[in-house]
Amino acid sequence: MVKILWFAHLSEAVGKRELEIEVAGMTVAALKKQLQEQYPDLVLEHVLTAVNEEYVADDMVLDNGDVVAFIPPVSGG
Amino acid sequence: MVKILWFAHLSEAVGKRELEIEVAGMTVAALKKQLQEQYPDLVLEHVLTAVNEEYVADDMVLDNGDVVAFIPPVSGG
Amino acid sequence: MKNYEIVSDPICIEAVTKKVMCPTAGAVTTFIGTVREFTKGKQTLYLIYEAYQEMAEKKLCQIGKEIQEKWSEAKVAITHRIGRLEIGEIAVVIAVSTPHRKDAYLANEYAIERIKEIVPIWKKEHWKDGQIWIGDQREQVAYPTGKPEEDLLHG
Amino acid sequence: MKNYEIVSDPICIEAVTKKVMCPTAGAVTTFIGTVREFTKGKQTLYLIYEAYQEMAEKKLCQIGKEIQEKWSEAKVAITHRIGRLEIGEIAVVIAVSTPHRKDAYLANEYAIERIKEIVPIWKKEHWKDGQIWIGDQREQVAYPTGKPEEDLLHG
Repeated sequence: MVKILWFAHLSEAVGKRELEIEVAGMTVAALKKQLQEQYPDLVLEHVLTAVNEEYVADDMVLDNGDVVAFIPPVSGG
Repeated sequence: MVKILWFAHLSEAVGKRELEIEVAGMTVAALKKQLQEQYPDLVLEHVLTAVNEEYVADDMVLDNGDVVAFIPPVSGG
Repeated sequence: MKNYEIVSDPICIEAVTKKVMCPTAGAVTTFIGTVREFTKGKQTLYLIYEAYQEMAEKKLCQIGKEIQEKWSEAKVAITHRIGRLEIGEIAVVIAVSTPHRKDAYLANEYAIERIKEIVPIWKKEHWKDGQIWIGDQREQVAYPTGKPEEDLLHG
Repeated sequence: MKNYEIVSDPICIEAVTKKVMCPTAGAVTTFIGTVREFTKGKQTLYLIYEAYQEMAEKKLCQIGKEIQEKWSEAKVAITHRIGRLEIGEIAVVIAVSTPHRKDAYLANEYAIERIKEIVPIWKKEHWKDGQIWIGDQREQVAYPTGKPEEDLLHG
């Protein structure tokens, strides 16, 4: 199982803040594709991905227990 | 009469903080010359002059009631 | 004492600044980001800031390390507030101390630029006629659709 | 409320900063100058700051006006302390607010540079083995004789 965290407008698009999903062994790119099929309102092209609180590339392979966060362009400060 | 204010090491060189002196009608340059003759330890070459709280040039003519301050290089901040 | 913090309560400028003051530092700069009422003529009523808190604190700490690599004697403290903020309230305080002043300005500005690039914090503007997540870290573009038109993070 | 002040008591960073915070300003920078213990390996015990107070306040006010000519929406407040200051104590606080952050850094740095050029305030360093009036506004040259070798003000 992998835990997915949603923030800002992404959280509004999927209607929740967290999601547990069985995707261990998948790449980040594959996970994104699957989520976009599942949630038609979800746009992830310009969103970065963090796994376990570090930014990662799309070809990273997910592992059981990973925490995946999708990070839309930030606007703090 | 003109009032003269001394600060920092100039005040130590002349041994006082204020001086009243009869120099109305003189230029700043002439006043400086007279003071350097009066106080051999006093060096005014690299010191700016303020009259009534504004920096002035050496050819300014002093008037009765003027407050003259000699401003060595500043070091605030 | 944590030098990199995400908090929900009002930020005390003095408290953040004190974290970086020390006998070897002659210069301290702070940057205080506040909620502005008007942006390009449009009136903001209030803001909501949201953060991925653990990662945001980690990234603030990373920015501090980046600064110390560039300015070895710098000390850094950053506090960012989340939740609802009213007009004029403080969203972020960045304090940097260095032995000499030039570095304190440069390092501080570096910190705010990096916050707007890599720290997972988002703001939602609330106006009289609507609300929107501000989607661009350079504060120039908002995405009403939630769909950024350009990839500014990699741009 | 005076925005340009010479004071004898400790300076409160928050109080100076509050003077420039307002709904139209999104960015505030402060510069805090503190008494550094070591300068080029030499240990300072304490400092005495002396000012030509009336003129110094007038010149601080002039710097504020210069800033508003360059950055028309800037708000500025400057407080400088005089008298005896211990290591780590605050000598000066400069606060500048502007609608956008870049200007707040630039205007603040402009203020400290101008203070070191035109504001009649002097510091006397006290070390274990002596004391000296620091005679150069750029803090690089001291004049043991009281005789500056170069005219840095006009230089």
